[in-house]
Amino acid sequence: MKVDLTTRVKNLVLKNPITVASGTFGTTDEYAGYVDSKKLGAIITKTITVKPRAGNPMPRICETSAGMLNAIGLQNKGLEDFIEHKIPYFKKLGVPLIVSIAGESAEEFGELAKTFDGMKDVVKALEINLSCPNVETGGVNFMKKQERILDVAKAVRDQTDLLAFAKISPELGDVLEIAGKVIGQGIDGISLINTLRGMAVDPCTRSSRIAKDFGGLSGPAIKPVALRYVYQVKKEFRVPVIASGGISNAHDALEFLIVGADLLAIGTANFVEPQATLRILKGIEEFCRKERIWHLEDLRGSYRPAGEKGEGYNR
Amino acid sequence: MKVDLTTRVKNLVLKNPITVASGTFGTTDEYAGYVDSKKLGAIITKTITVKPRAGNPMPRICETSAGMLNAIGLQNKGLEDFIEHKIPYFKKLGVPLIVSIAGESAEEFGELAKTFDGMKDVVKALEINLSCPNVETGGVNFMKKQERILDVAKAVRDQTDLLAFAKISPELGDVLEIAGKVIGQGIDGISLINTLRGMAVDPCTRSSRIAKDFGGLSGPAIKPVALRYVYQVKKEFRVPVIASGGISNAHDALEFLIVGADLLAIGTANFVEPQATLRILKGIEEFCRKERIWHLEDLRGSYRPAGEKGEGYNR
Amino acid sequence: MTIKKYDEDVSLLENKRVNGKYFKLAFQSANLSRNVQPGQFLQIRINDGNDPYLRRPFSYYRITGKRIEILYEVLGRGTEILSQKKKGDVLKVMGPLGNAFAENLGKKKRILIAGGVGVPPLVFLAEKYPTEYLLIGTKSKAELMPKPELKKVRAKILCSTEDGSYGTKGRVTLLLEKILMDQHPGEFFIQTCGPKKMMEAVIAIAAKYGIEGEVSWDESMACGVGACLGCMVKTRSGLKRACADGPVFKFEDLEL
Amino acid sequence: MTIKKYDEDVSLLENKRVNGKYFKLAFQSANLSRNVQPGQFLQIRINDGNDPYLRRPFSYYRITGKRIEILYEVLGRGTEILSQKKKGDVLKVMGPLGNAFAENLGKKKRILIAGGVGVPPLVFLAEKYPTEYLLIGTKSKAELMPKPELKKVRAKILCSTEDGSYGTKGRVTLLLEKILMDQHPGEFFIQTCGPKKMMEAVIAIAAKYGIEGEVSWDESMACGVGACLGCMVKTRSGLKRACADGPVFKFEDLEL
Ligand SMILES: Cc1cc2nc3c(=O)[nH]c(=O)nc-3n(C[C@H](O)[C@H](O)[C@H](O)COP(=O)(O)OP(=O)(O)OC[C@H]3O[C@@H](n4cnc5c(N)ncnc54)[C@H](O)[C@@H]3O)c2cc1C
Ligand SMILES: Cc1cc2nc3c(=O)[nH]c(=O)nc-3n(C[C@H](O)[C@H](O)[C@H](O)COP(=O)(O)OP(=O)(O)OC[C@H]3O[C@@H](n4cnc5c(N)ncnc54)[C@H](O)[C@@H]3O)c2cc1C
Ligand SMILES: Cc1cc2nc3c(=O)[nH]c(=O)nc-3n(C[C@H](O)[C@H](O)[C@H](O)COP(=O)(O)O)c2cc1C
Ligand SMILES: Cc1cc2nc3c(=O)[nH]c(=O)nc-3n(C[C@H](O)[C@H](O)[C@H](O)COP(=O)(O)O)c2cc1C
Ligand code: FES
Ligand code: FES
Repeated sequence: MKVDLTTRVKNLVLKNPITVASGTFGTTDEYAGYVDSKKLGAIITKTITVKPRAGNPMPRICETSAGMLNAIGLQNKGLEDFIEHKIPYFKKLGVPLIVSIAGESAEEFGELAKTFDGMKDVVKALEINLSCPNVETGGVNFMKKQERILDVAKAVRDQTDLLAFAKISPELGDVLEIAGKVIGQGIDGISLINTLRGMAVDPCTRSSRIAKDFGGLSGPAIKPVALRYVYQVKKEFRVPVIASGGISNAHDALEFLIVGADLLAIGTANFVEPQATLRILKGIEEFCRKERIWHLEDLRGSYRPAGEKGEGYNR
Repeated sequence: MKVDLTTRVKNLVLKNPITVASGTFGTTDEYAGYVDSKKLGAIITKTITVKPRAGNPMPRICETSAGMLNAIGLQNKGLEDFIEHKIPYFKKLGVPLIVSIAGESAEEFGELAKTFDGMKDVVKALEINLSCPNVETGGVNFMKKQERILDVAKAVRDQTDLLAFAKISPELGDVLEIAGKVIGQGIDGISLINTLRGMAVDPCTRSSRIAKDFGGLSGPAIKPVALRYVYQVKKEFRVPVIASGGISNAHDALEFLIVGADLLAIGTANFVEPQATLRILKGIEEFCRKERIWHLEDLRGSYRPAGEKGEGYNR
Repeated sequence: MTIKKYDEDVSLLENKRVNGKYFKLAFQSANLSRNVQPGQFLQIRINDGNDPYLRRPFSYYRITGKRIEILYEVLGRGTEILSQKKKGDVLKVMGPLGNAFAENLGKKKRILIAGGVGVPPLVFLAEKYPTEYLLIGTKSKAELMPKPELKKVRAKILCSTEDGSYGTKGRVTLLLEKILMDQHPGEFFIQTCGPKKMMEAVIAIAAKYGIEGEVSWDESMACGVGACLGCMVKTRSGLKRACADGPVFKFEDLEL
Repeated sequence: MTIKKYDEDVSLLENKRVNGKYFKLAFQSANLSRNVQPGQFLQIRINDGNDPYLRRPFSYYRITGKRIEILYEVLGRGTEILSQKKKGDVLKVMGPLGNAFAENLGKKKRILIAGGVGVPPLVFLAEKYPTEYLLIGTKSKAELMPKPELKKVRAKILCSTEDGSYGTKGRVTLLLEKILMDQHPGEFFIQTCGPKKMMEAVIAIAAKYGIEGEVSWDESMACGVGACLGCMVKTRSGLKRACADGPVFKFEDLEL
């Protein structure tokens, strides 16, 4: 029997819950030689800004225990290039597209939202990147201030009725509080977690192993933290959640589904295993079949909180 | 030539910077068969509470990628037992003792501080555990509220002039803000980071792999996050800092020293390598000798911030 | 007085599958084999580095001179990786850890009930000390201990399989109850190790027949030396650490 | 049109130390060896699991039929673990990745300048295409390529060691300058790979003598396929990805 993996996010219907985390799957066809992207439930783009961004100096990445630090710095060719060169690719591919956007001001976020509102044939949702911890200069880091976050949420909501997810990093402050506030502004769902801010030093040079003091920590190392936030946000607000943070195999993916995640965004794992997405998809299906779960919905959110298990010491 | 590892924390002089993180080195002699504890710069005790605490149900621990979750729940036999049975052991051992304390109210913190103030022959400093993320019931979790943290700092300061470190977890809120505030209350230094709150689910049972929904994440996984906070706090406030978070080998220890840590508290690594502390100590010495650094002070805080390195792309 | 403990690099003499369930691993160490008693265990570091990260506890299965054998089941990632190690590979091993099963039972006859990863320490016990019965429960015939591994055991060995493919069909506790019903329960002393449900059932039966016994209560462990408080067992005299105060506890002491 | 890429499990045919500096690893794969050109590379997953976590990039060193060889230096944890792999061990390998050095230089003579981990791709190039000079710089004699590894190279091989224990004493760029001073610089085309400082010096010399050339600019990589933007190189036509747009760039395109 076939397992029904259909994933509904408000009025958006996806064939399965597997997507890719922003910035980890190239800009268009980088992984096309390895995976049939058509099989993904959705694709989340690298974050797009209004103007092109050169990003940070090199080196931008280094490995840490069960993870990596990155300080890419939102390098991208900007909105115009995206519309001209990337949108046509995704239109042809036909996989529901979630565009990740970041602005240097609420107005820019609004501008981006408005632009993509006009492309609903390709763009099915927006992910508002509130949290890139690597952008330290000027504009984008204004996000630290919570009122500004609300301005952004409002600016986006005013410009489009596209499904909108706010992507939150624990670095922004109290995740539950921020989630509650942006939901209050009419944002449909939450995407979390973005990377945690971290550091790595080369003892010989006494300096950072990347060209910035700090980078964003991603990969299996952060999975327990991500899982906990996804659970908390889902439990508190019952809104659609895109989960990311160290999802590397079917076991990880199942954990996120069980605590309630709607979409599973595979990130750093793509770098290690270009076929990670589809392998995970297959693993979820196999687990469901083994457990005789024929509709993914029956698994999603099936977590049994600790209290219910009985609290004996010796078991 | 011998490397001078002497570590001065205000008026406390330690023979080296290596100590053990609270709760990871037993209550007295559990590791005595493996390491000569006399060689440690200092010992930090498991957190002591006024009354005995039974802690959480089982299972309390599980492994995660490059780390573990724990929900021990501050199990300890209470102040009286500590004074009667543990203090004599440490008195005989002669290693400077840092007692970790936690109360269910500011008054209890004060009571603990007052008690240890009377034992300055053995107790050389206090570590105020503001942050155990596993204690979810009643009293101790009141910590979330920042005013309460200040009450605790004040209560401790009022009762003792012992060197006092506040142990902070990023879970409490803005680490820099909290550090600034407790320092403002006369607390001498900061200890960080405590564990990050995390979660792990068993897909087959749909429940947590430990008896609580959340546990504290420790081990190499959290090291980049710990390093970054130690650097930030040290840079901002220039007060003594006890560093913990995934320190597993000399390389890790050197990273923390270079960003300015005064004491290096080895935690989860003890479980994996009972001789981790002394092996790390030896590794630090070897590095210093190789680099011809004869006084550890010349290495400590020698971090070169990223801006200074030149920002060319291709290097 | 501090008892010196050991943490040694050992080189594998062998590491091979012995049946559908178990692998056997052997190495030599004078320090880790000295004065060891059945019930004690070792903490094995499976890989350098972080994957897996914590050590894994394994009971002593057999000691011959300085040669130490471990019998283990592949249950997860750690044991999976362990099973791929080859002769000559080096592991870091801490021990001996924990307490041991009682050796001298006075006039009582020893009856051992073993299941799953509880089999190795009880086979060790049965090889070393006079034993009346060794009862082993498995799912099916495929998981039974191979004969050569049991040839030094002089006890009566009875097996049960859940699917009835060998020995008595059903749980191993059926075998126990049958013996106790047929004979004088008061003559026996039970020692058991295996899945928690099995051990609980054994303890319940012992209580019913008024028999004393011991259980090796294996909790997940981090440190293995009593330092982390991750492996607590509730006893009549308070919380105890399975690794340092156990793993062997008297039935009457446990508060389940 | 999407070019099919490969990610295969390969079984090691050999993996052994060839001198004080390098290890050589070999395996077979039809897909990974087809139409490969010197300068291209592979992404090797050193272990299942998380330690090490990311793949590591290695240049093709030699291809004989389906047999692929990699020559590597132990520089950190990943290569350390790689060096412990044994014949028969399985690795996951992605490729072929990246662009290649120019094969056809028209009337120009090929001069190769190699150092450190830049030696393997240039030896591959020298074995495959007519080459006038292969200049190799090392610290001392101990790190020189062993003779058998160079026997198929028909170029003039000149070595420099920093300590003077073999060949010319000093940096490899001394050898280059000497050749350019003694001969007609305009006849040469330079191809180089090695430590950044060496490559920068080579590019500076090339500029001084007005010679064209190519460099394989090896940045640390995460994905190796152009997806993460972790390996950027600044060029006259903007930021390029070393893994996907390179690793080979023309001297004149680089903005150092
Ligand atoms: C004192 C002691 C002695 C032991 N002796 C042996 C032995 O002689 N032979 C042997 O094969 N195993 C023994 N075990 C169990 C062994 O330690 C675990 O099977 C092993 O740690 C699992 O590691 P893993 O990484 O493969 O699995 P994990 O991924 O850690 O876990 C996989 C599965 O194993 C289960 N498991 C984990 N820990 C235990 C445990 N302590 N007891 C039972 N199941 C567990 C988990 O619940 C999970 O279902 C002993 C355990 C203890 C505490
Ligand atoms: C396109 C490309 C081709 C390469 N080909 C080869 C090859 O054929 N043979 C070979 O031995 N190595 C080659 N390298 C370098 C090799 O990838 C690194 O040495 C390896 O990744 C180091 O891994 P590690 O875990 O051992 O060391 P890490 O712990 O990751 O690093 C250890 C040391 O190696 C240095 N290092 C890391 N990455 C690189 C790099 N890209 N180039 C140079 N030094 C680096 C680090 O700065 C550090 O000092 C190539 C690199 C690239 C990008
Ligand atoms: C190299 C790299 C680039 C990233 N770029 C972006 C980005 O442009 N926008 C964004 O919202 N998140 C970005 N992220 C964060 C990921 O989308 C993801 O949230 C995070 O890495 C955690 O998931 P993971 O552990 O599975 O990678 C990036 C992560 C990495 C590793
Ligand atoms: C099993 C365990 C018990 C702990 N108990 C305490 C405690 O009682 N008080 C405290 O302040 N921190 C406690 N911690 C936190 C450690 O002291 C340390 O800050 C943290 O684990 C990070 O360091 P590490 O990654 O090196 O372990 C405990 C950690 C572990 C793993
Ligand atoms: S495993 Fe740490 S106390 Fe038992
Ligand atoms: S390594 Fe990812 S873009 Fe080059």
